[in-house]
Amino acid sequence: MSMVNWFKYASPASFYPLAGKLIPFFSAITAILLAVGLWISFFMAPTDFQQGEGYRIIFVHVPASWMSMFIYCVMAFWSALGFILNTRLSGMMTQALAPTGAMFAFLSLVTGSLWGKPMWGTWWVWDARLTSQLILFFLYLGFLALTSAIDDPRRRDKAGAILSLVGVVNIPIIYFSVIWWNTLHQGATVSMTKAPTMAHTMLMGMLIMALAFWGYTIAIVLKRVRCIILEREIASEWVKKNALE
Amino acid sequence: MNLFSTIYCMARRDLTLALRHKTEILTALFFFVIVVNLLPLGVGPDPKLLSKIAPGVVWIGALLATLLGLPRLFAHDYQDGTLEQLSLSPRSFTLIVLGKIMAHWIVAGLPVVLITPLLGIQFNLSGPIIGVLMLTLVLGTPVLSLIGAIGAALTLGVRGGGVLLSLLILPLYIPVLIFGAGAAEAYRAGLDMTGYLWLLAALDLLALFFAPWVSAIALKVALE
Amino acid sequence: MNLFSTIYCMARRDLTLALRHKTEILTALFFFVIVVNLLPLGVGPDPKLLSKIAPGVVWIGALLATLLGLPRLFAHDYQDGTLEQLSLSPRSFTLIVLGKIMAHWIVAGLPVVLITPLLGIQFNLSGPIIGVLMLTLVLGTPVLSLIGAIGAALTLGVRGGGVLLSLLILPLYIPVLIFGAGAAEAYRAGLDMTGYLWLLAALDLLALFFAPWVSAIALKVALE
Amino acid sequence: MNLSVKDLSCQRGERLLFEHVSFQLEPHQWCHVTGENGAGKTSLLRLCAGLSSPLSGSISWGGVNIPDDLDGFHKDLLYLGHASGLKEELTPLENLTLMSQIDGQPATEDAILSVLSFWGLAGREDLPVRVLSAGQRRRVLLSRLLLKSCPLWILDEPFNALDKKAINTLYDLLNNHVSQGGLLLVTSHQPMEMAEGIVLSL
Amino acid sequence: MNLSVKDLSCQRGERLLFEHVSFQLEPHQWCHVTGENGAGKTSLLRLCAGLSSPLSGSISWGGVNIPDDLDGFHKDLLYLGHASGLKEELTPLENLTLMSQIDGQPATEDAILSVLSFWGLAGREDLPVRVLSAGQRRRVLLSRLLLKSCPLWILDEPFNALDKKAINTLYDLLNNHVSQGGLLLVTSHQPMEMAEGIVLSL
Ligand code: HEM
Ligand SMILES: Nc1ncnc2c1ncn2[C@@H]1O[C@H](COP(=O)(O)OP(=O)(O)OP(=O)(O)O)[C@@H](O)[C@H]1O
Ligand SMILES: Nc1ncnc2c1ncn2[C@@H]1O[C@H](COP(=O)(O)OP(=O)(O)OP(=O)(O)O)[C@@H](O)[C@H]1O
Ligand SMILES: [Mg+2]
Ligand SMILES: [Mg+2]
Repeated sequence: MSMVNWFKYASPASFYPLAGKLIPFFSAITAILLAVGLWISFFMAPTDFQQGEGYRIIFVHVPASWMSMFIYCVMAFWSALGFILNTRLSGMMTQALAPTGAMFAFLSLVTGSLWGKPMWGTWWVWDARLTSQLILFFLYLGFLALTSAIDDPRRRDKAGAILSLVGVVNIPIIYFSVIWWNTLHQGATVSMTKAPTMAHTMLMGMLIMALAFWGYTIAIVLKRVRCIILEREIASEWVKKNALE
Repeated sequence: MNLFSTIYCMARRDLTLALRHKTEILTALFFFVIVVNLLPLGVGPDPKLLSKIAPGVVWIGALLATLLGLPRLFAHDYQDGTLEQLSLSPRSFTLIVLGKIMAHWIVAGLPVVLITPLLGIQFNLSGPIIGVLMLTLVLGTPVLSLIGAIGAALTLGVRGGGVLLSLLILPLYIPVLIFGAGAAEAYRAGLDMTGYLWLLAALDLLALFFAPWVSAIALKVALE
Repeated sequence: MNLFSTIYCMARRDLTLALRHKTEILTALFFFVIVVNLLPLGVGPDPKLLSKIAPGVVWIGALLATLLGLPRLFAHDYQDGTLEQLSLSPRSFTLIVLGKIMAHWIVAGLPVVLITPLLGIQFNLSGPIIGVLMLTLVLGTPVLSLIGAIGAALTLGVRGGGVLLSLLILPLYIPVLIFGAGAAEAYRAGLDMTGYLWLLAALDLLALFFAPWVSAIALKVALE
Repeated sequence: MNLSVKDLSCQRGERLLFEHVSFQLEPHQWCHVTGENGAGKTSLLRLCAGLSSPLSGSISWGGVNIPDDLDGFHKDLLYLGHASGLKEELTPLENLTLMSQIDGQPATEDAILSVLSFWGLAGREDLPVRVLSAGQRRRVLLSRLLLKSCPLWILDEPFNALDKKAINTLYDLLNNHVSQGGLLLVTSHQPMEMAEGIVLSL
Repeated sequence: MNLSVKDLSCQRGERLLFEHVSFQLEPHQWCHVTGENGAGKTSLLRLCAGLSSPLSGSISWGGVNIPDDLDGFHKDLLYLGHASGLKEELTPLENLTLMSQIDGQPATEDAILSVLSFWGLAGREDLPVRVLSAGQRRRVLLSRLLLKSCPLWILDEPFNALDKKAINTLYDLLNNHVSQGGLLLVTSHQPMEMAEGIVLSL
């Protein structure tokens, strides 16, 4: 029985109003969590005795890094779904997710290197984790470049789905290859210095920020999907009747 | 109409086309040679430095040489309508694609493997290291052609295809590059390198199994 | 029908075509970025080694990025008959060709120059060296586009053109590479580098004067 | 074996080209698809060849939905479209040899040479297709009609670029095919000078 | 201004296509080049447009040998060949805008739009040419006849792929051009339904 419901929302016509209702909800959650998270990270969390105030960048850096990896998996999930069930919505979801994923990957790179300058004395090192994050960013760019270069929507959906599935198969391979590349040659010149035990408030702040990023992602993706739906189905009856009033 | 006849007949067809102008094969080779030879001009002639970076650079050269031929893998057949006809063939489209990929490897990958000893000598690499380098190339370059075919199929008929293709494919090539160059480096450092070789072989199998099939799907999408 | 209107109208046309899909410009750029980023993966992450070879590698990357777009410089226009129509235009064909070359540089050369600081940071280059590197690129990349156009015109419609083109053009690029990478290297070693810069500027003028004209002749031959 | 098209609709971009097109083609029958430029004739033919998938509706060959057994359908089909599918660098002889292999019906060199001279291309077998004239290219393409034996022909403007003699030769071939139990789906902007057939106006 | 062709011979590979072709075309006259597939019609037209050079013989425009003032000749010439010269990625509107600039006679957007709707392409101005049908592409190409004003038209099989209505429109245009003092050199495998002209059989 519950399957029936799912399929109902897999059609753009019924997903569109649902998404419209969900957006304010998630926007509100995001705003609250962001406020709390930022307050914790800037005022509650104590100054680190080793790293000074600069370490506060962690509250953006870590959640952004998590999100960037997670979003790629979600894209692959939607793509697989699109291939198996042949739903139109999945292509739109994949394309709506990609820019946000790329944005978080970029944010992770930028905040990481901003942090790297005071910590390691250099903006960039060829460390395994940094390199694999960079490659992830390139995978996002590849996806964006491909989908924006194809203007027939059906072909765009399918090509995007193939690319994100191939990419997600490769991600573990890339991840391990980069780790071995980096550690087998020679000792890494600079390695990530992790705080030995993370302070409780710090962890709290990070988790709340991560949740806020989740909320943001959901809200913005729903918004983008609505735009894509409108653009694609502008000619269809339900858009003329319901959506454009 | 069986498996091998289809692969063989497509591969032979593409090789005939490549051989029609003998330059086709020779130039892929010379591109590789020239790219690798540009390096000393760019980074200076210090022999110790050069022999240190040589295996990695040979691998990057091989990768770019493969890449260079990729846009043409399906593009000609697409433009002149042959691909449409191929998809109308009663033979399996996946196998047809596999035949084309094999021809691409024979034209772009194999010559690169065979010329490597010469470059190795230029960069003062020892015999055994050259051997290892060739072994990794034999194992690795087919993966490059196979994965590349997916990219070529996805970007078919898309404007800016050649460059877009590189953008899609180069990140996916990175494991091959790392395992390939890594094996040679590990051998030089006296470490065990069989792990790398097994990994390359595993990639080979994986790609051989999936890439022609995925490319065929992508091509059908492009033809719609 | 004067000089500038012809150049401007052709350059604008080609840029419109490139901008039709915004990816066209971005991908040339990202190809460059990715190629340069492959290097550490091939030769290992030692920062001292990397910062030593970085300027040379940036130059080789720029050269390959330019090269990659060259086959498309005239090929599309040739295949669909536009080139024929352009040669039937009452405007000067040499200027039309110059306009196309300029558009190619704006798409392939300029972005490469502008992204270089970022790569410099990745490879730990100091500010002044990055400045010098950018200066040599600004002076050198137009020569690459100009000379490349001759090669693109000569290989037009020839099968295997893309690879053949590299074969013809790369040797001609070598002086540019040597002067360009040499200037950065000289600066780092504390030597005088103005000589190199003057040589690059001279190449610029020479190429600007002859390349469009020679390319136009080669194109007319290809069209016969 | 018959070709049966039911309730076909086709959309390109945001434009609905045609809706509810149905027809049935039996052996010994042929169908002339007519319509203005851009009416959707080529699109219909490509749908029938299984080259693209319709917005709605179904196409079946011998009672089997064509996506269900695409390779089997393609064994029975010869489709010649606007694009030539000839390799510019190869000679007509080589082109046809390769195509016949791909079709799964390898032809001998003699067979191909005699078909080529049937089309007036004797003496041109060894030139690359690149230097042939527009009409000669089309003649090479049409040689496949004699090399692949299959019941269903789908031809998109096959008369284009042909001179009068070649047009008559082609008419003879088409008539012959239909009278021997073949099926033919064809577009052309000139009226067809053939025994009566189904006309489908888009 | 007249086009005068004297004693022209043309060789392709080792094949002599034609020898000693001479004719003269004055304003108000048109010439129909006929011949079998591969007779050398396209080759002759390309020679006359200055796109390739003959084995022997000369072609002059207004008494001047055309290689002596190629740019001047091209100002007076409109040549439409087998290849379309349209950019697949651009819209008809953009294609024609750019072409008119290259022709040195920039046309306004309004002018182009009205020409396009004259050819029945209203509503298609903003689609990339890639998605247009074969006949619609040719219509876009033929729009140049109305945008570049010049005395000499050289058209290679301009009726290809057109439907009946478009063929009639094109006849009107050609008749009009000739009667207003233009010159026309044209090939076509169909008989031309126009007032009498010179016929040149290759
Ligand atoms: C451009 C530079 C950097 C990049 C691309 C980068 C990337 C990443 C990525 C992808 C993660 C998530 C990995 C995971 O959770 O497994 C991460 C987590 C983290 N990063 Fe960075 N990072 C950079 C610089 C830095 C710097 C300079 C520091 C501090 C010295 C730092 C500290 C951390 C910490 C503490 C975590 C959380 C670790 C964990 O959850 O296990 N990062 N970074
Ligand atoms: N993306 C799109 N958006 C809008 N219209 C499109 C799109 N793609 C194709 N079309 C239209 O679909 C039609 C395709 O027609 P098709 O090629 O089937 O025509 P045809 O009947 O074969 O014409 P011709 O006689 O000229 O060959 C054209 O009218 C074209 O303008
Ligand atoms: N290199 C060559 N060697 C021999 N013959 C050649 C060569 N190049 C071209 N030809 C011949 O020259 C002729 C070119 O003819 P052209 O294209 O002018 O014909 P056409 O009259 O326009 O024919 P169509 O009606 O088919 O368009 C063809 O017969 C071709 O076979
Ligand atoms: Mg059509
Ligand atoms: Mg002709």
